[in-house]
Amino acid sequence: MDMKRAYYEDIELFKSGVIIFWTISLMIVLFTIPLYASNYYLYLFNLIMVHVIIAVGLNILVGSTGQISLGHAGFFAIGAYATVLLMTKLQVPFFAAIIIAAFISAFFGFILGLPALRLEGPYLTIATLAFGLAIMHIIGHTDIFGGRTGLMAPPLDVGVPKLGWSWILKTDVSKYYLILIFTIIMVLVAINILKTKAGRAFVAIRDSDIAAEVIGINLTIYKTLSFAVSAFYAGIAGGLFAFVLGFFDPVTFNLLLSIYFLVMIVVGGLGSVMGSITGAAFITYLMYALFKNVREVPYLGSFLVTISERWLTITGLDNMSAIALGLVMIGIMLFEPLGIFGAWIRVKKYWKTWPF
Amino acid sequence: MGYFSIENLSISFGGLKAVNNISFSVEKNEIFSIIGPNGSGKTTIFNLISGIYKPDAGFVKLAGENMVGKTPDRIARRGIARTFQNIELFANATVMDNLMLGRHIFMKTGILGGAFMFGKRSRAAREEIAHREKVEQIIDFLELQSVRDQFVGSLAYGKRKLVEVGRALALEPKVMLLDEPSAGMNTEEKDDLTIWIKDIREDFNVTILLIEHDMNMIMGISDRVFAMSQGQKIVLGLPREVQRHPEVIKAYLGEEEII
Amino acid sequence: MVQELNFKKRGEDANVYIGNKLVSPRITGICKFNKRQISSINKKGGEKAMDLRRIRVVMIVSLFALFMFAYDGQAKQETGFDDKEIRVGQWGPQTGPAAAWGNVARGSKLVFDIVNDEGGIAGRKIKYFIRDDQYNPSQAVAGVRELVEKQGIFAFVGGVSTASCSAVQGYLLEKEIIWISPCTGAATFYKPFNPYLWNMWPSYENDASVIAKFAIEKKKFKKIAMFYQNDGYGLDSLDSVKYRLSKKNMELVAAIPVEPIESDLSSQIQKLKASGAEAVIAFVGPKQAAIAVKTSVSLDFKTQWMFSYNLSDYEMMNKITDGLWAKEGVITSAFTQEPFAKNELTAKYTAAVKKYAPTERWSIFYMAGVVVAEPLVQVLKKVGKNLSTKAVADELNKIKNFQGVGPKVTWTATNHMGPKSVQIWQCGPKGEIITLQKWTENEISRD
Amino acid sequence: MPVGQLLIEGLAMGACYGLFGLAVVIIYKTSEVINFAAGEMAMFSTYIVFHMLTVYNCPFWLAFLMALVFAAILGVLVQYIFLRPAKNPTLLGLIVITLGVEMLLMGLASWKWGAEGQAFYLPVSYKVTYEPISGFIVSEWAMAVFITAAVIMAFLYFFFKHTKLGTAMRATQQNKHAAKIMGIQTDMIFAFAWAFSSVIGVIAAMLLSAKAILDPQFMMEPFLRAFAAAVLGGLMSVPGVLIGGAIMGLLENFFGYAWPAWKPITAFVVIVLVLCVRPSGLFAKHYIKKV
Repeated sequence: MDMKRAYYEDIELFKSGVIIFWTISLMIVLFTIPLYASNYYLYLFNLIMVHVIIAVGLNILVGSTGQISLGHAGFFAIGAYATVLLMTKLQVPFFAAIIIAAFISAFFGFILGLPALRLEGPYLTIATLAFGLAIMHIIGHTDIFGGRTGLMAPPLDVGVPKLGWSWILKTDVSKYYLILIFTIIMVLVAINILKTKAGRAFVAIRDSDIAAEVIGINLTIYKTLSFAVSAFYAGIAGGLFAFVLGFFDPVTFNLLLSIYFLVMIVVGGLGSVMGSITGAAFITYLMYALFKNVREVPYLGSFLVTISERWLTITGLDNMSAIALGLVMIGIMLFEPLGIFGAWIRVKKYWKTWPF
Repeated sequence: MGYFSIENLSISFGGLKAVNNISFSVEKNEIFSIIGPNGSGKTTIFNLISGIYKPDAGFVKLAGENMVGKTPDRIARRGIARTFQNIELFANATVMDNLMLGRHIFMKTGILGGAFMFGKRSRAAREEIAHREKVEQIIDFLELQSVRDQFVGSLAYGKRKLVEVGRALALEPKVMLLDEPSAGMNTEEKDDLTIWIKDIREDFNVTILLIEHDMNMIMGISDRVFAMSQGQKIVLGLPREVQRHPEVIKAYLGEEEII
Repeated sequence: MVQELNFKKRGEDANVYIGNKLVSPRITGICKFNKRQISSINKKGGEKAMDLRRIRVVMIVSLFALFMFAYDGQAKQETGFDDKEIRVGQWGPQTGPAAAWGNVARGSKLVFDIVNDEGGIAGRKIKYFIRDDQYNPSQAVAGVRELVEKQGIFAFVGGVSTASCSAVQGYLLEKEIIWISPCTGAATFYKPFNPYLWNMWPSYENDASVIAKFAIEKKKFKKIAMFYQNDGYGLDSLDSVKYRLSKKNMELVAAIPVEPIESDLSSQIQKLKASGAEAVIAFVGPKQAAIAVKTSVSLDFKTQWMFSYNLSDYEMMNKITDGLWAKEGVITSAFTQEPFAKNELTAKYTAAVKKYAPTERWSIFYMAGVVVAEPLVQVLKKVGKNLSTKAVADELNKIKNFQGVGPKVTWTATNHMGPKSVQIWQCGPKGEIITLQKWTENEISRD
Repeated sequence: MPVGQLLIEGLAMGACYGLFGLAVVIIYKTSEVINFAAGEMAMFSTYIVFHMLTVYNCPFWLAFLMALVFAAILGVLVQYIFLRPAKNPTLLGLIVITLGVEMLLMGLASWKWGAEGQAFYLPVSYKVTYEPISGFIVSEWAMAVFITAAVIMAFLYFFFKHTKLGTAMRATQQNKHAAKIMGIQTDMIFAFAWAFSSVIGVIAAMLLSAKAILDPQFMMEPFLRAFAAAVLGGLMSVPGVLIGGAIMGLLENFFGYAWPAWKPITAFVVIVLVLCVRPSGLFAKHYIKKV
């Protein structure tokens, strides 16, 4: 039983020395990764961090507020397109552009939050899905967005080129640090949001919207706010994603991506920031690495090739990756409905009482 | 007219007159009980007062101000708090968070302020701490210390009822609506609850409207009792009078045991 | 055992709690639990063991997933070749929505297999890697970077999707890695000039222009409509057809866009029918081409369908249109030689397919993979022992009128454009290829 | 605007969507799970028919019957292996499981049959057309769609209203625990619902693939439309789904004719607008939670 001496301890970021120790260790690891990881891994890490940002935001909406969204790729796209267009067409400096883009995205989140006041469950799913499809479609039909041909991201200039001060981040390492700092800030902010007034209101709406109303929570404000916050996160993530990839077209932001975002937070653990982080990292890693290039794996590769030639088709062997990802998703949900984070809590509880 | 009153309140659901032209007025600091058999419209009255349903006609007035037409959250801000018959707590939050949610209307930190709550001296943290102190008083008052950091979903039924009362209390209401607070409690808990309700009135200066089935409890604490059946008023009066009123007895006959 | 019954009403339901466990909503009368139900409620003790088992399963699954499958080979030096092997790569959709194009990447393998079987090039074997990009640019970038940074790649060939190619273009240029032709005719790869990218694909603009010319001049069609996919592929060609028509003072009678994902095309086809078009020039994917032709038959719309070279795989198109491709006498352009032309080269490849990839079908897109690999092998043979990126690039720049099974290409140090000519074919009644017009250049090309 | 023709084509596609939407609804009705794998289950079963027709040269009706049996088994297996073992699942958790099943089935189908498109034939062809009234061209395929939809709907209506099993299914949907206590074997009901849904799904998929093509991805778009149609119909009502499907098909065809560029999303946007007015679809009562 841990004893508390002051009320502040309840809302502190780091509740104990152990947590501080682990946080610092993690920070040291994260900040030194470029020293020992190859550029390819930095690309993966960049993608993972972008996904972490969006997953944290999505979890505020889905996990904490209880509103399902299948349209988050739309906000992601808004962030990416707005950032790049602001920078190229209006010469807005990067930091201003990404923040404005995130606010634009948040505004669209607010708009999507309006039908959510009336819709729930599958009905909301369809509304958000339609939103995602519509965004993709509108971008694909508008020349200023590059249509379906796509957009090329400009050089990542974090200075203010208009004032003659420009600082272009070219290497993966510099992009890595930029995204890392964004990620850390966004994660801390999310933790804080969930601990304070707004976060509690979100949870209240999820658990019982009627009770939330009668204790004075304005559903209209907080439901739309939740959508807006979540979309803001997606906007920031999208703006960073544009520079990780360097090129994007509407198809990049398809329904499948929205589904993957949802899978990330469910597999990671609904309603928890740590869950979103682990889920995003886990699923992204699996998406890009699980059973990829299975032919080149010693023994297993040749075994699978033999199987494919005998009973299936050799051309379809690469589907192993999708099959394995599907199985991992099912497995996690069957054995750990609360996601990786739930498993972690269980393990922690188990070790606490070990060896009894 | 009294401190809190409802006037000619009516609502019907598809032809069924759930509440039919009901009026009563409650004095400040009164404990006012509403009784009646199941389905007689007691909870509906509460739902009308707290704004969940919109009445077809009538007024709800608190200190002269009409509440009808306001959204539930506005009514809560005006000082009407309530509990629910079926417990509407936030099951996946801790007791502390549930009570803190009761402080929602008093907190001024916006989402940005909350987002950048770094350090003990930030405005958000100071506000948060101040309200936590308030909540701690309620926890002490209702003797919830042992379950302070537990999730509500894992609490026993009686405790949950209590947490809900605590949450309503955290709103610092002028009028508190308690919907069957003792349902599901054992005798000992019921006795405690009776004392608490009295204490709430004394210590927090609250007017209490109570829906209850437990006659002992009603007789013990009510100042006045309002009996109704099928959406209609039967009688309003002192507890003993109402209990002996033939119409009330008739309304309850045929009904079997009420839990 | 059951200690306490708590009743909770919610809506019309009443939930029964035993302890804290929800047992059953909607009990209106008295309910009796049988022994099994009660014992299952009270079986708290078993949960601990269950917990442990679940922890173990979760840990094993995650470890398995993380370490066993995430095999990524050993890091290689970055030059892309050594004394024993030259490493060549390609990305392409082996899975996902465009997996049918996956045979391009596999086609290139055929050429390298043949070379390796002949003993390699100057003692070096070609090691060929395929990375599945699922038609998704971010996956393509991941695959390409993994190949370049961990395997070390000397040259890339092919690459199917325009988006994926666009996404990796900058990276490959920066790394100065030779890349022979994205398998797409999108204009983005022509300009600006990229010294490490050699194009072999006729642009869609040229393709559409030649088809339109054929329709106007040879077939004398007066009413021409356009059915195009709403992306670079379709829009480039729409523009080009309009340009060609404007030279003859003609206009399209209809121009109907289609999204690449749609599968119900009846409203579009009805609109084409209403326009009264004698010929429809269509720049769409194979799936939609098939659906379009099928729908036009079921709507009694008789027209001459003319498709881009992306649909010149008659065998497949006939299969998926239920023979309508032949019955309707569909006209397409073509950028390759006939797959079953009677010449030595074709014979060599068809024999090789039987030997190295018996499950593959020798088809236009499999050939497309061959097409992009041919020049690389040719040049590598020329360079021989003293291999370097510069030497190969110089040799590629000297290629003149090179022709394998694909189009004829000529490159110089300042011009890496693809060919401007395509052929016009028609699908004969038995599904055979009838060459209506030999290689024709787009004389009004705006490249 | 060829109104008559658009009407027929729209209704035919709409009937397909509605039919497939039934597969979504039946599972939702019993277990409140949105089965995102519905499309792929139907696709997989269609490939089984295809395989029997092309590799083993079965007569069509035999292959068709075998496919129905296979679809039923597949439905039961998916429910038994992947959904039943889930302990205290959340709604989203179940959705993720069905998404996993979707990926699994799509991967397996592409592995077995390759990604290249295939042609799938039905004895009723879209090539044979009739023009009973001028401007109304009806293909045999469209007639088959209408008849199938009508028969299945009539059957389902009868089934849910007048059979013991149907009543049990409705009871299970309304309250799983109560149904269990009343002696309904809910596990059996779930298995049956999945089998049933899978069978209806494969019928719809066969009709759709005969008009389009057969490849591992071919049910993804129709699934979204069917899901939207089902939601529009209220997710609970059998006639509602078919009407929702018809609205979907008609909207797509008429809007698609007027503004081809916006065809893929107009129907969705209209549906969202309708839902804003009627939050629980056209044919379901809006459920107000009582406190």
